[in-house]
Amino acid sequence: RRAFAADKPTVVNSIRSLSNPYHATWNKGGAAFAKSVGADYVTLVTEGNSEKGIADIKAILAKTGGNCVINVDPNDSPDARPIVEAAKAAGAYVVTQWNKPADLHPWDFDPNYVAHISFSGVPYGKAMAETLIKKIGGKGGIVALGGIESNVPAIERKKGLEEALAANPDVKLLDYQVANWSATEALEKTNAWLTQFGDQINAIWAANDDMALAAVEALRADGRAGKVAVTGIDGIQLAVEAIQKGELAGTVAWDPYWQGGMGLSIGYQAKTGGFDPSKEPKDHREFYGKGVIITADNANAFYEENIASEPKMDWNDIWGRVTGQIQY
Amino acid sequence: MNTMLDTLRSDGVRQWLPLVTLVILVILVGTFQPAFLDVNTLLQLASDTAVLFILATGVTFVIMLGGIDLSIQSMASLSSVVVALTLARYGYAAFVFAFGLGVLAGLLSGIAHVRLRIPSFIATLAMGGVLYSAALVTSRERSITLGESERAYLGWITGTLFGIPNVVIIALIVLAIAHVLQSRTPFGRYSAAIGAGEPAAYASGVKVDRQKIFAFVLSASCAALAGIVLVGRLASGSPTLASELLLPSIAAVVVGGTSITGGVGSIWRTLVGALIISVVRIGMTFLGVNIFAQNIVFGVVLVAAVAITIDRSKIPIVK
Amino acid sequence: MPAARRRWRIASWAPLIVLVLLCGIITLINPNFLTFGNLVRISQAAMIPLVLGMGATFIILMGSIDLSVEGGLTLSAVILSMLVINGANENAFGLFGVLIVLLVGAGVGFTNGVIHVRLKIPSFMVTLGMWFVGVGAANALLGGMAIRINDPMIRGLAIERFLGFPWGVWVALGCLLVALVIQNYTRLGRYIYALGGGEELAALSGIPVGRVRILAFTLAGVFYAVGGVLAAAQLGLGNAQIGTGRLFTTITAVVVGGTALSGGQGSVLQTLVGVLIVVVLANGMVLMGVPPSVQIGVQGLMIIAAVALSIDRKRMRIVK
Amino acid sequence: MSAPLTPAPSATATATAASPPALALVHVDKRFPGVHALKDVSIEIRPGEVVGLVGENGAGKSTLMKILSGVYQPDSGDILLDGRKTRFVSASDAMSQGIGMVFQEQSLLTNLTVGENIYLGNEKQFTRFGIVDWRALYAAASRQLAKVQIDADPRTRADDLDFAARQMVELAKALTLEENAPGHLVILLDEPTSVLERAEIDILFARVRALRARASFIFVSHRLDEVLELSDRIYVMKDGAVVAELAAAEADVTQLHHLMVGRSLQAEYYREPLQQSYRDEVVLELDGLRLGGAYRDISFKLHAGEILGIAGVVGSGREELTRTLAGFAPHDGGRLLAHGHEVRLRTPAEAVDVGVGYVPRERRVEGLVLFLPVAANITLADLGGLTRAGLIDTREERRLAEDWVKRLKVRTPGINTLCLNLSGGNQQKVVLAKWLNAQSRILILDHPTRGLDVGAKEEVYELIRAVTAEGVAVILTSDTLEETIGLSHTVLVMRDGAITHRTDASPGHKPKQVDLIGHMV
Ligand SMILES: Nc1ncnc2c1ncn2[C@@H]1O[C@H](COP(=O)(O)OP(=O)(O)OP(=O)(O)O)[C@@H](O)[C@H]1O
Ligand SMILES: Nc1ncnc2c1ncn2[C@@H]1O[C@H](COP(=O)(O)OP(=O)(O)OP(=O)(O)O)[C@@H](O)[C@H]1O
Ligand SMILES: [Mg+2]
Ligand SMILES: [Mg+2]
Repeated sequence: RRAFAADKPTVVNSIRSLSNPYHATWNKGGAAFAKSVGADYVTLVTEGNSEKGIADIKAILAKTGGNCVINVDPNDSPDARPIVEAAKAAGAYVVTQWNKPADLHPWDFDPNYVAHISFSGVPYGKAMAETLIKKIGGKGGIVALGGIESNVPAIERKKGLEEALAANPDVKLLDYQVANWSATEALEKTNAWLTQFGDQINAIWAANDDMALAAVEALRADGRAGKVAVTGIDGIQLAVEAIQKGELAGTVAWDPYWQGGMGLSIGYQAKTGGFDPSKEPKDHREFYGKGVIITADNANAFYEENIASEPKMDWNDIWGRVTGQIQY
Repeated sequence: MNTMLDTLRSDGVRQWLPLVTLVILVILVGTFQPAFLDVNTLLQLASDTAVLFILATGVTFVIMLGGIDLSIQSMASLSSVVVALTLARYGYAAFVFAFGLGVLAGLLSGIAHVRLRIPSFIATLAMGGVLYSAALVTSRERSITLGESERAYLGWITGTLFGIPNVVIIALIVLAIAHVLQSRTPFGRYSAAIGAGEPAAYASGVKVDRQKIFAFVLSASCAALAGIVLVGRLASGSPTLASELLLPSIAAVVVGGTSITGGVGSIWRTLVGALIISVVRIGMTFLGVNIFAQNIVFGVVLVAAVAITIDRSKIPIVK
Repeated sequence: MPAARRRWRIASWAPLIVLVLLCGIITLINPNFLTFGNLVRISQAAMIPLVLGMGATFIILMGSIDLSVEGGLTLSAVILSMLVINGANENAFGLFGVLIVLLVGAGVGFTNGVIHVRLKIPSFMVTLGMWFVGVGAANALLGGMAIRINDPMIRGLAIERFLGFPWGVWVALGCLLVALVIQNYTRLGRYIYALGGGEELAALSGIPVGRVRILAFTLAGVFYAVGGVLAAAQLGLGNAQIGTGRLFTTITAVVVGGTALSGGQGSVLQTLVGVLIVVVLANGMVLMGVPPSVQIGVQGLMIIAAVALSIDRKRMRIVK
Repeated sequence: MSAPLTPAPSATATATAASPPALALVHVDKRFPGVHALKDVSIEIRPGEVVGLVGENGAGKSTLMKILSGVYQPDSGDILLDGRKTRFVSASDAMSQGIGMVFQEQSLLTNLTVGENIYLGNEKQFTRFGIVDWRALYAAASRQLAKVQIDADPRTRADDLDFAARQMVELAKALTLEENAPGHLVILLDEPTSVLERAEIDILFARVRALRARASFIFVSHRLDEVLELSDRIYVMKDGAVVAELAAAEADVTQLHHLMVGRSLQAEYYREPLQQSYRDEVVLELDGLRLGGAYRDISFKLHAGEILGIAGVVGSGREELTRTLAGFAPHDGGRLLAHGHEVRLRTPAEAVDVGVGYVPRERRVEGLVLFLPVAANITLADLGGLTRAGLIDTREERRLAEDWVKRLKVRTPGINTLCLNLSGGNQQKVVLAKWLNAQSRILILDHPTRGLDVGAKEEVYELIRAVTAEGVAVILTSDTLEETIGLSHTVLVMRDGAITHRTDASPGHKPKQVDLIGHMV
């Protein structure tokens, strides 16, 4: 192998794209971590193309001779397997987030597949739905905007929504539409709903912030801003600002800055001998991270700490946000 | 610029321009990053190009006739879903089934195009929507991961033969078949004739409709095959598995120098085009091109490559 | 001769008949469709595709294609969001900012045109490249973030109304009017048709073919920039995904309206009808309660039906 | 081919002294890749003069005209306008200096209206603040149409006009110069008559003569008698050079022919002595055939080896009839029997299957795939016959193509040359080769010699004779009655969709043109 063992491993983030605030923040976290250890930092984007994502990762493996740490948000869950296999074959260390097949486990690829991090969509999807339900006084009509249908987080968040609704029979789900995480599509769907259901709509649940903000704009253009409660998920800056302004009822911050940096940190420490993955318990190998529910109550504080200033992270606190092993 | 092009006007030289472009790109990347020229890296590059090439080959048949097929990525995804769903139950027959579905879809696009006289752009865009919906419904909107036992059926895709990845061999077989179809059979000749002058082909007794339908069948079945190969590579099927492969496939055809308006082109050119696309993409990763600049560089290099590879003498008017 | 001309007329009315039929069917299933409120919403949904369609129609009339719709739109929207009053910097260029954005659009189109004409590269490839470049540049400008637009004038396009319709809709209608005038009353419009009908012949008549092409692409770029302004106004922000999915909608609308991809046949008015068909179809699908996962498939089938019903088979002996 | 025969006579010099020529080319040279199209050409056109320009296909006539009209620029040499050196950088530049052209290929845009076509590239005069005043434009277009006596609404789309009317519209377009350009005009007419009927030709000639006070003309045609009739002076071109200049009054067809081709016109132009009587075998039988409003009640028998000419004016139904037999427009009544079996030809493919080969009028559109090589075009209609185990036998294909090229004396650099690069006559031979290779037993020849020079025509005639001698039956519609009569065994005359006359035309019994015309109109 070309690379010397003494060389610092290159740290690599592989994400969907840099055209959305969520992943852009992820990327900043990654850069911050790389700087903190003085490693070379590379960003790869899939642009929604699984083949490209995997090919790029293999290219980096070839280029670094395997002396790298990869923190990847696979484009689709199936992509995780070839990525992990390639990393293992090359001797690189990999951390996956959000998407992976249920039967692919880090402990089957010791030590290279260090960990998988996810956030259970169910409780947070449910929490947002409950925020809405509370806001509209426990009864009324609600419509929901979903993400790409085959996407695991989209499925989980929807499930949370359904659980909340089941517990509140007075709230009726008027319609569920898929807007593919896209603001433009969300705007169109919301517009059509305004015709179809008119004043029956009391609240709009959206599976991410982009769609939620588009729904807010559709309401504003229709002269209903403020009359319909809306929630998103992801915790992007514009969403937090919208909560501060009272336009959005809530969102969930995953803290992509943490995801981008900590995913690398976990892999980096494993790679550089900080800990031995194969000795870690399973709830350190496949775990749920912690989301922060943001509503009007804590929006200002959250804004000050995480957005107005560069977040301060202790990159060595690698298990600090573990909230339990992932259940399939 | 023009004088340089002029000196390259002679047919013998021109024919090799796409290949020369490819080689220059490879050497360029290799100069800065010798790891790129490693045999393993190049084999990796070849395997990573296989799916793109198979898709592009299919659509080449349609483009030669002057049409376009925008349904290929949905077809490939649907095919992956079908394989993933049926592999456990039917074993190898699942692949045949998915391939057959490709033939059927191509038949439908082709018939919608020629019988209803709908421009192929629209007919296949719409067909792509239908196929995507079909994939969503059959997969119940999620990706289907293959279990250990099912993955055993994928050996012919994932394995290697004398150190060469099987996907590369599959791609080479597709290349051979497509090349023969395109350059040696009446179908290939008729396609070129229809692409270059449909009225004359029609008046010469060529069964234009039948050739067109056949081209769409080839395109969709190549897409189905690409889907099957993707199942092998990703050990799963998903309604979005082949997302974002459409434009790169068409770009591969055009970058190789095949005329987007039909009549001029070849499968060889598509192979070179697909490789150029891969090399540029992977090359940018190798060279560490700033992530924010990559799309810009990619766009510029594509246009520059076409400027070199297309054969303007055989295209009456560049539209 | 008169018989022949009548046939042509009926054929070009066909898309309109399809549109009316479609509206009728949706209204039967959900009477809310025909409310004023929904008409306003349809007009809001149609305004951006309409403006984009105006640009694309001119290109398609020449027999070329323009895939840079999303690139031009995104870049314009993003630059706009950085120039008017916004949440990221202190700029407040207002109308002047809009003007700059239109110039940017013109620049993008002009570049398309010049490369296409001077280097003799098919428009398909040039504009595909420009698509990547446009979105890439927008992305680089933003660094992945989104910028909120706070300029009341821009936001007003989506929110403030005149005669019941948002100002953006009037802007789109203004664009339609401009496009109609260009198409019907200027030499550029006539030459665009001439190029689509036969470029060599047009050149023999002394038409400066290259210049017309470059101008047409520039014009289209300006329309995409207007689309970018409207999109930014509608979403209240500029981000690099603002254009996603708009290209195929635009071209579909143009073709559904009856403009031939081979060039020379069609008009911007037909594109208006095509845009309405596509938008009404999307709107109606939700109103009729079609399940999300089959919507795109149903939409495909309906578009096939619409085009099959409205295509002029006599004129288009060769369909590619 | 051979070097120029004679230098241009010195008579030119004396004439020039008297009045400066309206337009002159001096030592002009022009090359295309692989072709030396014009070699040191000098010609001049004096005010009010009609200059004829004749020469074989590919002699360089159109190239010369395109240089004069600014479409091409000469490699060397000068253009003199009223004795002053000038340059035309583009077609519109030439127009603004008073040079107008009617192009050889149909050059109307079929998707535009007649009026738009007439003023295409010239709308400026109707434009105010960038806005075109269509009313004024169409009114002006109407006046132009009246000049060429075409009774069409200028708002009609050009593709709703027939070829002849389109040609007259092109003339009307060139005549707009009368209003737009000051001073003396030069109007270039490149084969304007090849699609016109005699009556329309008369209108054209009358128009040209009437305009001589304001304009000079260059007139190109392959019909030498017309050239002699209209021109004052004639230049003969051969292989890119002017080989002779003569006064029309002193020239005759034989002499022109000799100068052009380098050999004398054969007395038996249509090869009548080669005409053999046809066989008894009926290959095609029409019995009360009918198609909508196009034609009705058409009955005849076509025998192996027979040439059946169909005469008739535009609108007589003969075009639709030939299209039916070629498989483009299936009949809707009556019976059609090919080799004794009843058929209905719904597509050209079905026509090919029963042995029909169609040589279309629009050679470059329906006859050849211009962007395919000669060999591929020759074998296109019978690739099945070349296919072994699903693959084309390319060696056999090459052999066949070379064979046909040799047998039909197709002048081409090789069988891999694109048909695009062949001259009209050679393109036509390739079309014929295609059908002969497909072993067609019935050839539908739709204006087979349109645009061909006299030499090429003779070769085509000889070819037709040769194939009929082998038993191929031919249905012929032609540009001129003379050709129809000269070639055919039998002539049918159609009018208003029905057969009005049929006559034997075997050697010795050839009918007179006037007799046939009586049945046509
Ligand atoms: N008059 C015409 N001139 C030129 N092209 C035509 C004409 N009429 C039809 N075509 C073209 O030919 C095609 C129709 O071919 P046709 O119906 O003959 O095929 P086919 O032989 O019937 O095939 P199949 O046997 O599969 O039905 C169409 O694609 C159309 O574009
Ligand atoms: N654009 C071109 N490119 C290459 N060769 C050309 C071009 N135009 C004409 N030629 C060649 O130049 C020669 C002269 O052609 P030209 O069209 O002037 O002949 P012509 O006398 O008008 O013949 P015809 O009687 O068939 O119209 C021919 O050999 C032709 O093939
Ligand atoms: Mg048929
Ligand atoms: Mg000529």
